[in-house]
Amino acid sequence: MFLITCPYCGTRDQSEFSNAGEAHVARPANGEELTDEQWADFVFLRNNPKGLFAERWVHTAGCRRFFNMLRNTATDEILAVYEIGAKPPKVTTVEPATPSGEAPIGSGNDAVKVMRPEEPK
Amino acid sequence: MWRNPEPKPGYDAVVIGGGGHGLATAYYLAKEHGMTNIAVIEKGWIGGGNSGRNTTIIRSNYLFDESAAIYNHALQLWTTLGRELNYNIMMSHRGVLNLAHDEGEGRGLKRRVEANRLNGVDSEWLDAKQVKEFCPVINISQDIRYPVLGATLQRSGGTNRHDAVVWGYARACSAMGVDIIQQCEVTGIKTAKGAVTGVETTRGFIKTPKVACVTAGHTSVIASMLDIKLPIQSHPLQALVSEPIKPLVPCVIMSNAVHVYCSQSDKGELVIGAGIDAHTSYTQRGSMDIIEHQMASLCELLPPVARLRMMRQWGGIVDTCPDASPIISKTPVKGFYINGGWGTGGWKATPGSGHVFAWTVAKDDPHPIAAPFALDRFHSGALVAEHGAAAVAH
Amino acid sequence: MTAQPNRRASGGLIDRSKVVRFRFDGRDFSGHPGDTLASALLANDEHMVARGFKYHRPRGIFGAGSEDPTALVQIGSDAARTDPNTRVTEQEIYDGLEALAQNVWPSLKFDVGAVNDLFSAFLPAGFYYKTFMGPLGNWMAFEPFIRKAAGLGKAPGAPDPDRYESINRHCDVLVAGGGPAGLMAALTAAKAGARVILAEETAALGGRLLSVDPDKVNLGDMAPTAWVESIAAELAGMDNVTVLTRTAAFGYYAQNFVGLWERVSDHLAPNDQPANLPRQRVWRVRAREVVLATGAVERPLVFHENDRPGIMLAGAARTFTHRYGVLPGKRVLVFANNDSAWEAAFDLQSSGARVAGIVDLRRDIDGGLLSTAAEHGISIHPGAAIVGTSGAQRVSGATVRRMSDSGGVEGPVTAIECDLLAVSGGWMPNIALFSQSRGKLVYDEDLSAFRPGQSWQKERSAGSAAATFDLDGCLKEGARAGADAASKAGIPAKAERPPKVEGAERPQGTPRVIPEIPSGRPRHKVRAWIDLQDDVTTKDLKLAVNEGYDSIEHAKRYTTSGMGTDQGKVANMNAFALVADALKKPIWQVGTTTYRQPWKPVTFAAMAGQHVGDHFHPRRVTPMHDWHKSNGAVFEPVGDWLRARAYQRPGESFEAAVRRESLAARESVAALDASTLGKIDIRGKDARTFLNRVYTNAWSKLAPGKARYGLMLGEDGMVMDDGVTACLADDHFHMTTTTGGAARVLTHLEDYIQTEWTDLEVYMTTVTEEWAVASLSGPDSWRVVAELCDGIDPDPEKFEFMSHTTATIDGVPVRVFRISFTGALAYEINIAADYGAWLWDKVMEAGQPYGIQPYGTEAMHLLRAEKGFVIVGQETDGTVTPADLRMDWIVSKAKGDFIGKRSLSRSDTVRTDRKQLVGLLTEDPTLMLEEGAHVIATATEPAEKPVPMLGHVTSSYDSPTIGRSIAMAMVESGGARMGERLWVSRKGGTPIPVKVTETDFLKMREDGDV
Amino acid sequence: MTDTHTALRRSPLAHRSTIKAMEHAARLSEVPFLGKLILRGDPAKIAKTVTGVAGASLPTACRATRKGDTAILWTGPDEFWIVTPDNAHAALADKLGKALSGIHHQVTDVSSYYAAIDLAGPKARGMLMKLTTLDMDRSAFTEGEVAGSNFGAAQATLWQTASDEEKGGPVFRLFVRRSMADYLWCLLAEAGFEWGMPRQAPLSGETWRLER
Ligand SMILES: Cc1cc2nc3c(=O)[nH]c(=O)nc-3n(C[C@H](O)[C@H](O)[C@H](O)COP(=O)(O)OP(=O)(O)OC[C@H]3O[C@@H](n4cnc5c(N)ncnc54)[C@H](O)[C@@H]3O)c2cc1C
Ligand SMILES: NC(=O)c1ccc[n+]([C@@H]2O[C@H](COP(=O)([O-])OP(=O)(O)OC[C@H]3O[C@@H](n4cnc5c(N)ncnc54)[C@H](O)[C@@H]3O)[C@@H](O)[C@H]2O)c1
Ligand SMILES: Cc1cc2nc3c(=O)[nH]c(=O)nc-3n(C[C@H](O)[C@H](O)[C@H](O)COP(=O)(O)O)c2cc1C
Ligand SMILES: [Zn+2]
Repeated sequence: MFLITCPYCGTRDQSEFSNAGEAHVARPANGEELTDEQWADFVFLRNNPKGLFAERWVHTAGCRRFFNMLRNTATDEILAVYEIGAKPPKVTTVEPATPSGEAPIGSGNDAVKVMRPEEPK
Repeated sequence: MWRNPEPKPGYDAVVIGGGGHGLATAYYLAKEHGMTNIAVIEKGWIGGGNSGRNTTIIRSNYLFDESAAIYNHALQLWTTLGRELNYNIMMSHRGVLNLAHDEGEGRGLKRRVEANRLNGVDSEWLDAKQVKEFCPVINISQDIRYPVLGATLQRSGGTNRHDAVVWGYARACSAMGVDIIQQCEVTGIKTAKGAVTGVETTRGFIKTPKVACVTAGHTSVIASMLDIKLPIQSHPLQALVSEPIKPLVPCVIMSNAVHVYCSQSDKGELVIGAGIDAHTSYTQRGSMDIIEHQMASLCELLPPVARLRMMRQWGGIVDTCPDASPIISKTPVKGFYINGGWGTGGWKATPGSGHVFAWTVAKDDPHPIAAPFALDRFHSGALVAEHGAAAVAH
Repeated sequence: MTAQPNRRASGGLIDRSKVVRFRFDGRDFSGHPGDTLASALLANDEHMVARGFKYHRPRGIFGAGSEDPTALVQIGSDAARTDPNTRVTEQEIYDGLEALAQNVWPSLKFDVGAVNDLFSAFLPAGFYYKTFMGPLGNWMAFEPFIRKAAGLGKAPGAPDPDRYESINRHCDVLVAGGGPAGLMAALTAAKAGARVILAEETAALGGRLLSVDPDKVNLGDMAPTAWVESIAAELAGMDNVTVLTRTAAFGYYAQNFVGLWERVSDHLAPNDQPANLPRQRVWRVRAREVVLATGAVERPLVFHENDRPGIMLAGAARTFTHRYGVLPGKRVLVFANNDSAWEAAFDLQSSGARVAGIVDLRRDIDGGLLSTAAEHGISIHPGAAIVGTSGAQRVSGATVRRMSDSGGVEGPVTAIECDLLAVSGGWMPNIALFSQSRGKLVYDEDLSAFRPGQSWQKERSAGSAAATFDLDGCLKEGARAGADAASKAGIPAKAERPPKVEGAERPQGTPRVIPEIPSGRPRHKVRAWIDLQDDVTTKDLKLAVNEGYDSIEHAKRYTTSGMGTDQGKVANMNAFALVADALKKPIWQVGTTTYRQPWKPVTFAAMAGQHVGDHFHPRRVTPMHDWHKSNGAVFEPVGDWLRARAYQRPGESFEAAVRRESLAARESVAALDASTLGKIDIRGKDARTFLNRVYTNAWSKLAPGKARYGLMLGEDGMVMDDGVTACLADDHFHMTTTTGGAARVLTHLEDYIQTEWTDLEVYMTTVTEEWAVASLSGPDSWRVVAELCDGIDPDPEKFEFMSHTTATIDGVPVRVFRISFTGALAYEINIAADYGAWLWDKVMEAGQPYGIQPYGTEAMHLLRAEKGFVIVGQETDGTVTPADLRMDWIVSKAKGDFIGKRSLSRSDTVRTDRKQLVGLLTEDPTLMLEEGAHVIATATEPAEKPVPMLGHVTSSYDSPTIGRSIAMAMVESGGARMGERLWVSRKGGTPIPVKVTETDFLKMREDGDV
Repeated sequence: MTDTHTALRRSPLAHRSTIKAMEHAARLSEVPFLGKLILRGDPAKIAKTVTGVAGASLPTACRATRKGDTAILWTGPDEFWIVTPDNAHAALADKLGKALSGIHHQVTDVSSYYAAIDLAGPKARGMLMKLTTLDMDRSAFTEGEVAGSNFGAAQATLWQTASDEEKGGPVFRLFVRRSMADYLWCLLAEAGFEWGMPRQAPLSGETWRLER
């Protein structure tokens, strides 16, 4: 369970919150002018990166406010929370070494469990 | 045993992902379409993805015709796969129960049973007493919060040994000349004039005109290499096993309302699936409270298990689609094919999925069973919305 | 046999003044309070307690704590309170404790399954995969036998009567492990004022300090136990500290969320267990900082025939000797590759055993050790190996040979008699929790083991968990870790000064690790166990690698090494080393398997905590619930709610009750408790605009005092919810939703207001349960309303359909709506929920002259179906558009955009051959269709599958009002099939012919069409 | 409203009576019929007016303020609870409505919607810890603090109304939707079982009728 800092209530357990999917997906104002494909893009297609991700959460059991969060989905590191409507703040995070996030060698999927001798501790 | 070759400079086709689906795809490409100059590229060890961490529930009692077709296709293949591969995949048709706890659920399940019957999928309705007879450990008392109203039973459903399936396919692939390349990660896909020309990997560039992406939780990551956005979200899904005990649970038990699914392995552990975390993540681990709810539900449903102990829990990364159905599809990029979005329930489809995907890749034309699962269904709206039928889709 | 022949005269944390009696494997034994089952059995000279998983070979007590791989028994024979797979090294004894051997038949000592051992050559790793394929069904024929043979203990046969609990805690510093390092860490952090939790998995604090000879070691001039007690007392005196014993940290989750499992009363006889306390607790700890002081685990040596009872880790032998006052053997042979085992040998010798020799793989032994050995008169065998052991159910001796330069053995074979073979392959930091927290491991060449490298979460390891093996170092490191943790948690702290240590043993030095110790035997004749629980031998692992399962993860799964209840605590490192050796790769490249939660098995019930049975999931009830209950209601769950389904009179059938209720709602008057409907108060100048955007129909002109039915879609264009919304004022609306959809709809609306249309001035507040609702249906309903309510004329001529007003009942304000879900004249009275029960009584009283009946959800479903009204979730399933419901009239073409609008014009949603909602009338009016049955186009069901399906029956009732059965269905091109004959298939019968009709059966009856 | 009405009402936990753990360790009781209003509005725009009408000032995040018998609880950045004595809320709502006319706001009467449960005594914190992930340590949750959270499976708003030092303290008040009140009551009692609180069997339906 994550520890999430609601911008309004402070730091609380994840169980008080609900995830509300990708952030900054604006609803097209001109739906009627869009092709089926463009409309489907809004309804169904989502970014699903392994790495930095802007998503929305709502403090369901607390203040009921929606807010945005930056999280590294490769590590679950929470980097920032910010209000709806605000621009994502600049953050730094360790992006996955390879697209899938694992070192090319290693013993498995959850690899990088073991440090290589030359790695700094 | 499979060979561990060095990658060749080029292949007729490259399958990304050495899970059950990827290996099955390669197997049928080689066996049925004569494409043996191909490679399966796996970033870790084969079977280390969802194939190696699923609760192995196999059934085909899906609601819609399109789903029934593919899952039943798979079920047929499962029954003879062990012999075909000359490897015991421990396919055990011990029966799958889907419990109903209220009228709405009962109505939905009965609709499914009837649809199944007409689709030639074995499926029957049991009332609470019959449920108890079939699986005595289930609590059918009417006093509990979610009493058991009845269940559907698919007798031909069951479980098998996940690792054995992966290894069996790998051996057979290798024997036909397919290169299985482990510890090799695809890091990019090269195209020219809108068509695939090869893949970049951590072990160098590999030339190929056809790339079949079968990477489950990582489907979006691969697709994004070609700027293709998918209706897929990757979520943690957990499972756990109890300590091994003498036979207690004779079949597979699934319940949507209380979110439980459970079976017992041949080694004696109860294999129990937990819920999905609502957030996306690639960490292959989930939250503890999901497991806690799971355990409470299990204790309600199977009271004697309360004193048993959880021996190990783990997580996988499931690729979920908005309509709870997979994507088996050509893409806007020529020579790039996707098989993914199986979410929480693709194990059962493994041979069927590989079989129809191999056709799709080999012929550059969707297999009739695969056609309804093409990407463009999201444009047209022709979804195969299996949510209702498979809220716990395993 | 004398009672407890191996009990030492003094020492240990046991109470010799009391005797505890227990049974094991059908025999009676005694021990003392403070004993574990293991120490008590050893006191009685019983080493063999179990049999192996696969070969059923005798298995003894190998460790002294949670690391023990095989000494598993079943506790208790009471069907409801029996615990399989319980480690004897962890189970404390109490009077009357009953332990049974498991997985044996007929008995532990004589077990038929042991024949498997004779066939061991045919049961190599992965043998299942290579056999039983045969013709179809063959595996199914074998499986039942395999299953019966598999598994260890037995599950209870009855529900668990015990209570469990989970508790949330926050702290500044969580210390896992109560050995010297953990104690110093806790003390330091606590003294600085931090909120500290110290969790120790065994019954006592002290860790390995309890396993050393108290006559030799001093801490600050105190014996080790005295020092531990003094620290414990100091900690107990501080109210910022919680010390938990018998409490294992089992799971390290994201962001320093750590699960602790406390066994509150497992060590007590059932009658002595405090009735007010749960059997076990899970502590859900959120720690700012964590100190991992979980110690080290001793590593077995991998040699031929290393699996007999009486072969035990040297450190465990010391634990039994000092912590429990039991000498586990009289004639001890020590087999080692490091210095710490020599200390063990000296220790056992001075504790009364005779050490028959020390065999060490190393050739060069420290001079100090050599001279001490000489002082003790112990014969030593440096540079030698044990090449075999003897003994049936207990080790009786071992054979020793010299190691050759080439890595084999050479020279004469020396046989040494012993009744205990103490082995030590060195110590491995206990990295399980560190790994769970996603810390990175480093391979330490000196240690030949992994130790914590880079931390990922806010934790640090201290003491032997961090590969610091000298006591002084452990104390200091613990103090430093405590100070660091507290400081990082925001409470500045300085490391406490550790006590001065005297007489401490020497650390292990550099062990000489040999993955498989040579025995000079042909390879196929070597039986050296890696995983004693899953019966995995070196041969199995090497076979796996040879067969290509050469990733450590494959090797694990192929052989099942490390997959038992101990999760390979002592086995894993040897398995990694062996696989690395076989692959000729450095160990760090082979890596480890993944350490997963839990650190040790945790009961399901403890994970579930108190949230079972009565407290499993809330039952929501309305203010009128008591009335329903005492008036014959049978209930059904609707979401979290309990709703009255029908009110059965004595002797009346359910079906009869539904008929009676529904007839009353048509012919006189009947009342439904509709309190569960979702209700949302919507206010703001843009409320209308908002409604226009969230419903499919137009809301601009709805006047105050009026109400309108609305359909809500998702962006995918599919029906998501429906309900009536009333206009209270120009900027003020009262929305209703379905019972099950209430929470979802509010979140959906808030989402749009808070994140999409932030420019709209609209506030929403749920009022679902502010209002209790009685819904009155039937021609007489207005009379009842008239009788009840003041300030309103409910005459249907005057109080228009779809309008509402305020009124009072005995002065209590109510809001009355004239809306109808039954098609009959109907009114809904809303009253503040505190008055709900009273309102219901009033309604029943006022309705009595008209023969008012309460009606339940079943009649309600029937009534609305008679009118052709849909229920979201019954007629719809997430794939249905308004057009599919043939409700195009509710989709405004004139107004602007609304949620889901664009999706309605996608190529698939505009298809005219989609499934559409129609009525179905069976040709035989007495036949009732099965809900969920499918509609087909032929009078007989084609034999060939798949049979094309045109749709399915969504609702089906026996309608007393229509005087026949009625049904609704979603049917392909349904709207264009009016009057058409179709068939509804059924299992085991001929399809039922039906006529496709409109859905408003009431109107059809009026029109004489039915 | 006249007093006669009071007799017609039933509070959500009317079927329960106060229960206690041993030696004043904890006490669980319902506080029936409090007036409760949910006020929504931008604090910057409504603060002055609200204080003028209600007496108490608008609290800052996660706090409550009090003036006499009236308390205002912060439950969100534009959401407040006003808790009043029985029957005082209607007039207050009226006044607020009038005073705030012209300013975007919403006042909603939820007096009947939510049950109020008081949990008092030295073991109250220990009991709450079994139900919620909030940090219930006395150094972390103090008098005047308000938090919405989950308590078991029930969402509720927790407010510490009396300090730990007070006689019988600390006192916590939980506002929970009335249909969940019985569940929460029973779960709290279960949490107090350790200290001698009697167990409470939850309301139930007695009979199910599942099959047609
Ligand atoms: C806990 C859990 C329980 C489940 N239970 C069931 C069940 O009971 N029944 C059921 O039917 N289904 C179940 N499923 C779902 C099922 O496991 C999956 O749908 C199925 O196994 C997917 O198979 P796959 O071969 O597509 O994926 P995987 O086995 O995940 O294979 C994908 C492979 O692609 C590799 N890969 C990813 N990126 C790259 C790259 N860049 N380069 C090279 N290789 C790459 C991965 O390492 C992985 O090995 C469950 C899933 C989980 C997690
Ligand atoms: N001679 C040697 O080579 C050698 C080697 C190793 C250790 N030692 C000695 O052992 C001692 C090490 O001290 P220490 O404090 O680091 O370790 P310790 O072994 O004394 O204490 C660790 C404690 O942690 C507990 N524990 C383990 N896992 C736990 C979990 N998951 N949850 C809760 N508790 C858990 C254990 O029960 C134990 O009491 C020193 O005295 C050291 O000299 C000596
Ligand atoms: C069907 C099934 C049965 C399993 N049985 C066991 C078992 O008996 N013992 C065990 O330790 N792990 C068992 N596991 C879990 C694996 O050890 C492992 O956790 C899982 O494959 C995920 O891999 P990972 O934990 O290495 O990431 C089982 C997994 C599955 C899918
Ligand atoms: Zn908040």
